[in-house]
Amino acid sequence: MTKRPLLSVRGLVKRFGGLTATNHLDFDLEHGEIHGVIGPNGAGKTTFVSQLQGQLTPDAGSIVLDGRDVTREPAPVRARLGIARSFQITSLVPSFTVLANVMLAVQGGQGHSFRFWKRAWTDATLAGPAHVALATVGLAHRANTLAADLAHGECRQLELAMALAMKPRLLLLDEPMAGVGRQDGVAMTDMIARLKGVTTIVLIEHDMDAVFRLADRISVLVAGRVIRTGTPAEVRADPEVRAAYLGHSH
Amino acid sequence: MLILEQTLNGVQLGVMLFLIASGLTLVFGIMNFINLAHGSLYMAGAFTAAWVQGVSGSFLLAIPAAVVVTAALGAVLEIGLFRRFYARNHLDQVLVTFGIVLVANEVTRIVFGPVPLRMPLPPALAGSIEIVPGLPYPTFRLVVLIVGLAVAALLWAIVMKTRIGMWVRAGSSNRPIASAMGVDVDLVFAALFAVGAALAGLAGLMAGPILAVQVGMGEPILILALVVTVIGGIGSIKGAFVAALMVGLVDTFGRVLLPPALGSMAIFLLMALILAFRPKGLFPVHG
Amino acid sequence: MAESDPHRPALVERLAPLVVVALLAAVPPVAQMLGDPFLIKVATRVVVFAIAAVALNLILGFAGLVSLLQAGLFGVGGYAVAIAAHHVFEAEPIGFSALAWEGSTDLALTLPLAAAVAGLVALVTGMVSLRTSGPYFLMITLAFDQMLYYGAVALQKYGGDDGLQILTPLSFAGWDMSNRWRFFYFALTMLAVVLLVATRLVASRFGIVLRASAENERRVAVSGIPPYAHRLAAFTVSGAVAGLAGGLLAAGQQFVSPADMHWVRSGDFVVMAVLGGLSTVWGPVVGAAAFVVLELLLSSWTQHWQLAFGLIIVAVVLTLRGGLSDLVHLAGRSRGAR
Amino acid sequence: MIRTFRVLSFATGLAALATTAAAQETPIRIGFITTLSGPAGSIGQELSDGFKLGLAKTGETLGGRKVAVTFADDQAKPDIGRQHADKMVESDKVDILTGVNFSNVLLAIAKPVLDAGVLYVSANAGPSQLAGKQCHPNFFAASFQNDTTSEAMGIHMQEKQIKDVYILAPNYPAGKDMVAGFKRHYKGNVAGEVYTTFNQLDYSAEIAQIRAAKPSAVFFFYPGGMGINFIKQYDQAGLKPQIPLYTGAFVVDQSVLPAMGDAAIGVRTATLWSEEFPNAASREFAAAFETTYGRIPSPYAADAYDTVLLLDAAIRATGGRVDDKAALRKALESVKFASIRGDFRFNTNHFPVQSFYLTTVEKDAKGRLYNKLGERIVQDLKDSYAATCTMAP
Repeated sequence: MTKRPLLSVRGLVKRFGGLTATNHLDFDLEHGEIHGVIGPNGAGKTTFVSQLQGQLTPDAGSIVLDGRDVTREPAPVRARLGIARSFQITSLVPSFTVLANVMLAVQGGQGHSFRFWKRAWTDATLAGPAHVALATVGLAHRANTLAADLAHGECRQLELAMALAMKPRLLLLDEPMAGVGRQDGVAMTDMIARLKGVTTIVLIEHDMDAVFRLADRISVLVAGRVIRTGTPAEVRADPEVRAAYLGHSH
Repeated sequence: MLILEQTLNGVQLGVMLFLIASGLTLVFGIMNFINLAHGSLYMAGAFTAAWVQGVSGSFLLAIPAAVVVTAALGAVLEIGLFRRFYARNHLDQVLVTFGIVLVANEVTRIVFGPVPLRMPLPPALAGSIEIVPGLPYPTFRLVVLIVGLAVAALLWAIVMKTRIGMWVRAGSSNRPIASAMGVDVDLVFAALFAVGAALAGLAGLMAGPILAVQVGMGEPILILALVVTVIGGIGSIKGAFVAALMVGLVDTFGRVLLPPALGSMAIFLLMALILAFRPKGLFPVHG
Repeated sequence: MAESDPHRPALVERLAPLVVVALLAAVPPVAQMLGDPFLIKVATRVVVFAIAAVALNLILGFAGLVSLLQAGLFGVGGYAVAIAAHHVFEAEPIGFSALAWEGSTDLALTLPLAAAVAGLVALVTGMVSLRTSGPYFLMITLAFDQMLYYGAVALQKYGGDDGLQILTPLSFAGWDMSNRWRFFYFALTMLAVVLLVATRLVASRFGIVLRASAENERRVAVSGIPPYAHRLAAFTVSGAVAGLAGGLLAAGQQFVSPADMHWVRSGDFVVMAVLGGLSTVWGPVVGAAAFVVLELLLSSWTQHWQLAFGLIIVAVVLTLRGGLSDLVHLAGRSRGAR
Repeated sequence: MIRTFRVLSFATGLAALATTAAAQETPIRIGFITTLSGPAGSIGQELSDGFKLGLAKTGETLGGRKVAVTFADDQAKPDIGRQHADKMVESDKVDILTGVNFSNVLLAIAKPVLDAGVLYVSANAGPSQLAGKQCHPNFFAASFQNDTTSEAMGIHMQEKQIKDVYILAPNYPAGKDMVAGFKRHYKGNVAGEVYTTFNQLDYSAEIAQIRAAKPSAVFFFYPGGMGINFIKQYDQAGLKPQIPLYTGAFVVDQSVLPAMGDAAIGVRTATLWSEEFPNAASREFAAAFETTYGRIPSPYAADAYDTVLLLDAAIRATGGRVDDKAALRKALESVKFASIRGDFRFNTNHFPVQSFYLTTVEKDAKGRLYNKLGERIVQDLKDSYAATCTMAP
């Protein structure tokens, strides 16, 4: 492959006091792939994603997005460069409607928001993409509901719609299936499957079935570093992974 | 010699400010509650002390009276009103305590009349002591200094050695955790609020012989205490102590060295500068 | 679906500001009928304070920032108008030879100047203040307010603590503004414009960002929008409008004084906004009216009026979470900007 | 509590008297704006108590006509004072306005009130602007011009050849005026001139500077709570026996003396009235005030009381007419009445020409602090702004 990776991470380190949450981590992401990140609890998955997105600043190492070093860039800048994220813990604007939440994300994707006069609610360039994103995740019928009134599964869907609304080059999905019922989980898996080839996705998920079904490649994170990267089949067969992770789960 | 005396003045003013700020930052740190009525509790301490001393003629009797009365007032306010506001936003807290400030001032005026009260010192404390040859210093100011340092040491011990201290250090008002520790949270919060109020009362008692005991005496001192609290980092006893000394020294030397207009701004300038570079104060407690 | 679209303001919501302005507009004729021209002065004061309170509410109610700088900016605007007029009265130009300006008594010039100067002060102080949040923001804006206050007290040339009187009649593009009726309707027009602009502003893309940042700053940041820049813009706009209001106050009462800049006056503005209701653009107008009238009535009735005032504040905070505009909302649908 | 009750019952008794006495004619309307809330509230209380006592003496009449007084609190804020003034002039249609204690409040209300043809007769504040360039036919100060009290002390300290005086005042216009007035007559060496923040609490830094400068005397001007703070702290620093304190009127008067306590003993004041004044009117006032309010009156109360006597005499001279402002002005300009200050007359700028006396704080037989009357410092002192007053309406 001559094309350089969409995202390239080298020697990433993040410490919290005495705890090293990310330990000289290397990671590459190809264009268009769904890349699963798995690992036991406390392996540093969320910390890793937070550094990709800019919520946390690494202590050492580099993050290069499509040739541009973004290691020190704050979250809003990275968002404008095309990194979107859905949160493990739901992060919405509770007093806004579902539609308004998505419109906020659309706004972010469209550049600056210094428009003071035109009513945002009647602005087709905002509402249009927002409705599209809601339809994609199957939440169109709840557009006028307050985010605070949504069920948990619907919140995850909304999170995803907001991430999609930004038309990201890189979508970070942090446990989209967490706390979602069986039925909704299947629907969510189908939805992510439909995004394959449309967006590059880093998927962090505990639901092994889903990850192995969706991912093109999988990286296994243990104690803050990647111990193995490969196709689902390769990872499943790897004895080290089995020992470190799969063997101990459940 | 003059520099030594002014430094001592600055430190003494700082310790006085710490006495007031410590109760404020304690309540702020644990209950996450902004109490503008802290200045009113300070006023209550001064008025109680002055009144008891006026009636009984004894300064010694005024000390427990001021502390007990303000602690009781604090507990009543907490149980009757303020505990409903722990879960509300800071704006609501500021407003309700501001309302109490207005009420407290008028009630005090109605009870004690418009003329400022008298609070003379007992002869033993009224004079001055020569701390180094040629430099006499008011005895009572040395007493304030010692009491302030003692309170600082005591609070430090509580914060570092006790379970309550653990909460303070964690800067948490986390009821579930506290309940899990097997604590009657309502009772503990009321007691802590009373302690904060008693510290305000103690400060009022110590200020009485130095400053005018009059209606509205709480507000200027409240502003200074808030400045100290914020510079130090809200909820941090150590921060309040360091900030109080800084404010005391900057104010004292600012008044002597700077032109008057700038001198009066000195501590606000200090606060703006510190917050510009340390947005959560010198010793941030929360996150 | 269309009739219950939560994104469009309900009818009461759209009518309320019109009703509020119409009621104020009716004051002068009513005052005429009652033979009490003083009422027009009270109404003028209500309008001027309402402008400043509406401006404050942009950052307080919609962006969730409790600022105690509003009185300082208000006073800066007042001093801009008063100083410009003072130099005309003294026939003494401001500045040196080539840059000299003889001052002005034309509000068409000095009111925009007041807004510009106050906006500039807000921009500079906002750049520092907005790095902090919560109680720290409250205190740093208080510090800046006290600096402006002491700065005004130190202005010996312009009266210091005595304040500065405007001893020349003011005009607006040739119209004499010392006529009480004319000045009132002039100020009311300003209020109407400010209300219209603010209504559009909070419903615009910019307004959405402000309101979302107040609730979930992280969400706004990951959406690619920097909250800081939007807050700074809102802070500056709010400051400029406060300066305009301060200029109007100075023009209306023909003097300005550092007392208008004290932090307690900032607190008054916060009380007005809260009293009226933080979640609407027009609520603070009601709050300002209630505040001005209560302050006047209570302090002429009883020496202990602050006792009553304190109890009223406590009662409002305890019961009416959305301020007086809640009473209107009970008739309509409760909108959740907060 | 008990005291408040007694005042209340006294006041209601008077009110009952007034209503029965006859309301057949329209009363003279008087507006009284003063500071009744906040730390300065004690000043407004003194002023209004003195004024009420004056009306009690005249039987709630002025020049034989019934009086209706409206009180309002200016909160020490100029714009609030202005609102009340507008209301009283336009809604209540008062004939005469008085009561303001802060110069900045008075300056904010003066122009519109005077231009509206209402008389302002000051019972307290007397800013230099209204004595000079901005003097007005409708403005009278029954009290004093701000600078004159410190001018009198300047005259005294110059006469006594006191060298090396250290000067302290708050950093606001009245403070600067006071220092300027002092230096107008004091020509000795000024060892230091310090302006402190208005309403400053702690003075230890300034006191240390004084100790280091070793002046032979301190002249200071700290009214209200500032004076209490300063004098307590100065006394505790042990400086009082070495470096005596001098001040102008209204600093160590009875509104603050009880709170200062023994710390104030020995402070010398140049004043226009003291509780010890020997004339009959003054004795009657001091005794009545103590009986009614249970405390010794201050010069604030005295000036307010005297203002009533002055108005009573002037309105009597016009035959009870207050609508003819020109006649009333004439009557005021040449008013003759038994002032509790002894001799009293108006200068061309409608400010008083009066004498000043030296007083020293001492303890009386009952152990209470009072201002012991000393020598007369200066007779018929005129303020220094009258020359610049053209009295153009």
